[in-house]
Amino acid sequence: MIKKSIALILIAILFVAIFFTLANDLPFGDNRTTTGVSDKYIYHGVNDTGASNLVTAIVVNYRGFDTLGEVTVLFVAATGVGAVLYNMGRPAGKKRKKTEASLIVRTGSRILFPMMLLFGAYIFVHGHLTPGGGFQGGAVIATAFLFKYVSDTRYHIDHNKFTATESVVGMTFALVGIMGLLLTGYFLFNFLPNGSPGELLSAGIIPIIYVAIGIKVGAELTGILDNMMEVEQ
Amino acid sequence: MIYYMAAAFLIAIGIYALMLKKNMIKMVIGLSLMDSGVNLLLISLGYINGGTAPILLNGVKPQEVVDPLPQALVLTNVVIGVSVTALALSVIIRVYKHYKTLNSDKVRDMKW
Amino acid sequence: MILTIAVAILILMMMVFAVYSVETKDLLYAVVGTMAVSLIVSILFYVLQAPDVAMAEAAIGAGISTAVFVIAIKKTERYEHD
Amino acid sequence: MVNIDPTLMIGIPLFMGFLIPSVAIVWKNSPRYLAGFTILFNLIASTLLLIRSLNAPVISVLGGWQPPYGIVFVAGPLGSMLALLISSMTMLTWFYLPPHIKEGNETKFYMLFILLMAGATGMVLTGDLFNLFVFTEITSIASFSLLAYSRGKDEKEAVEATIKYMIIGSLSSAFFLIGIALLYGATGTLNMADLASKIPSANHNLVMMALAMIITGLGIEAEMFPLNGWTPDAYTGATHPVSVMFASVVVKAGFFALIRVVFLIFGAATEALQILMIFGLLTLFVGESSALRQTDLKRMLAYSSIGQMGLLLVAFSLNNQTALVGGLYAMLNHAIAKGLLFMAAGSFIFALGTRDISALNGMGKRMPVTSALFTIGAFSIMGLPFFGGFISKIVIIAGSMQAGTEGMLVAILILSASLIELVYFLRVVHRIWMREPEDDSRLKEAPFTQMFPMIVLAAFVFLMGIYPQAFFKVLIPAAQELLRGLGTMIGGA
Repeated sequence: MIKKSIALILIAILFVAIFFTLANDLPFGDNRTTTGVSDKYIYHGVNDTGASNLVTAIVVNYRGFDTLGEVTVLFVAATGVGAVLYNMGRPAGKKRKKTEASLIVRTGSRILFPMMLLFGAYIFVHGHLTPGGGFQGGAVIATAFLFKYVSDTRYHIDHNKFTATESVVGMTFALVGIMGLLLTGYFLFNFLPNGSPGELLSAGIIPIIYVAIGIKVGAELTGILDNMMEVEQ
Repeated sequence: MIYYMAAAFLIAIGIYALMLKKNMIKMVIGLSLMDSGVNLLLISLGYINGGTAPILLNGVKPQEVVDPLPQALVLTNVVIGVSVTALALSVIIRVYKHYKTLNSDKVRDMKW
Repeated sequence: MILTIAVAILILMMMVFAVYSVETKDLLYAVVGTMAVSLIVSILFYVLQAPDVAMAEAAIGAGISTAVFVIAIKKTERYEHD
Repeated sequence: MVNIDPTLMIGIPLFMGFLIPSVAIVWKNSPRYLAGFTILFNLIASTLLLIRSLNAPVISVLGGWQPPYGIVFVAGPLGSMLALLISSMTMLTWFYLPPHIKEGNETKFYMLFILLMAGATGMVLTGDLFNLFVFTEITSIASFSLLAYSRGKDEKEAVEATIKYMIIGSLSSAFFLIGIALLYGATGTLNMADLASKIPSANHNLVMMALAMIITGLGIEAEMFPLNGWTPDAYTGATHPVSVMFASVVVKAGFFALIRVVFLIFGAATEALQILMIFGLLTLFVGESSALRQTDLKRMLAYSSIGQMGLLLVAFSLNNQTALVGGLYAMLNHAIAKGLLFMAAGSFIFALGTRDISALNGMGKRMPVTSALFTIGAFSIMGLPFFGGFISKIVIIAGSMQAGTEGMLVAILILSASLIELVYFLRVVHRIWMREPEDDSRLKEAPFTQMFPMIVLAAFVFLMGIYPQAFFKVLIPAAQELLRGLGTMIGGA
């Protein structure tokens, strides 16, 4: 009981501290971009990178290295899930659960699955123009596979194919970075022309990287879900 | 202002779940609530009164957009959050296999 | 003005969901509560002019991570015991 | 001379990390060699980098965006020294690996292993605060997975330690991110040099809040006192090579990130240093006195490692050049000697099948070479003359003498902590050499691939004890770099 009240007091203090620090020193809605680095992104972003979506410009171009790190975080986590759950899977050919999904779900999944994949691809291909990008598109693709798992109790992905896909797209990202280094002396340098902002084929290396990220994130999230679902109860 | 309140509240309740809940899945839930709170905090830091989304299409001018940098950071953090959640839950599945319980007190000398 | 009231109601709902998901004994309900929090947070992101993040939070935070939670609960147990 | 861009030290491991799984489908034994090749590349690159950075700091701009707009890698003497330490310890651990990781999925182990190295290297080289956060996450997620890798006898303990570590780790990384958010709000930038120049004019309240958050966030990787609950369990449960990696790579990178943020961003703010000093002393005493009570060999080493991290914190918070050099020397010595101790302990435990200290009776007769190596490591940590630890402690105490009466007290406290250290290490060494074994049979010594890294480490321990000048050549510029601050180092670059 004492421990609980101490913890509650600490949490209350933390809440008050965070809230009042924010409210007093960083008033909500004030324009603080003029003093910092964001000004450059806002005013020069489109010219510098060719991407109309400034968030994409920052994520993939200005701070592209963070994104490489982020992809690595997901990759490490997916590998980690595989390593943690190694040898805990169900025997091959055994069903995941006893009851089959209803006919409606099975038929619906057959129609919707390709559409969901297409939608995911649309999101990451247009990452530099509209909201969305590799991560969001990849998540949609993973959802499509999740749907497949729900509707078909025997379905499971071909691990070798997924691993190979993941490897190839991951290496593409790393290679784009290394090519930038070789061609210009800067890792992840945008060595392709920017094109005219607003068009699909513009923004230099951004579409390449976002396609790679989209496929990779989709494959990795699917891999995580698959690994967890295949664990025997 | 109300957003700051919401963010601080989510962070506080996440920490509450982490510190005082015994159930390990509850702890991970607390973790993801806290993550949402931090994300909300960052996004509301970057908001500018009357600003629009930082996508310069259809005649949006640079001077009217909100700060795009925190949004880029949050995008990164969302993905990190789901990675940690997935890994934590897989470890919990394995802990459950050995101890047959989700209660952190019953898992041998698991003190904080 | 209407937007402010709507946001206030959303945030209130979010707080209720957050408390519920931490306090309920049924983990499956708790996860649904967390998903609701994530969805409301993603609406807030949209209101705060961050559509990219809103999409990511909705797809990853509310979608994939809920799925991961549900799978984990299915592989372990559903109710929290004292 | 060949110049290797420091970013390749991240790029190549990531590339290989992505490559390994698909090559492993066709050639099952490839991961070990590919990982070895990657580590070798990093080792060569970091050696060249250290040589280059002694003349002038190496700055690598990512994506061609000049700081503060883009991310920048800054390799001063200090950063490149740590990068070299990380890659060489990883290389030596790579030799040590084979028999210990048989039970799980080896391909995934090697992937995680090199990504852990890449994450730690990124942590010490990056010049951007958010990038530091991303690399911290890579490092910690890789260490969570490696910790849970344990199978067999230690499995129960390992998974339990993992979940504990994960919860604390994720909590603190959230704090770290809140700190970054507050700093960004206060200054509008994320580049470390830029931050350093903007912080003096920023809102003091906000900066202090951010500092508290960041210290909490990074303190966990650095095993700072109230946040080190995960350490003993993690070291005990992990497979032996992973314990080595924790002691000599993960913790060092975390510690370096902590002091770098405090020193460079906050310009060695005096409030911050006083807090660090108090926590450092607490960490030192809690660690050493807990180590005294242990009956489990690895647990004892783990607590000793906590104590040593406390010593480092104290040394750095003294904030003068002598103490900093001593602190850096102790950091090197600890990484090398603790690595050696964990490897030797791993060999003992592998041969004996138990972690109990009492089982070590008469090991000097049963496994003479490993015992000798263990003893060398223990002597160095204790700080006996002719070993690296001696020099580091002398220099730290000399540094504390410069800090006036307060420093005098610190010196006395450090000496008394060393005394505790002496007691528990001598107890083990005494058991190994003086007691009669219950079972006289000779145990098989570890194979040469495992003996080799231990011998190299032992040689370094000696070298640090008898020829410290060689190390001072690197450490003095490194300490100066810390004191001057990053802001002056790369100017307005």
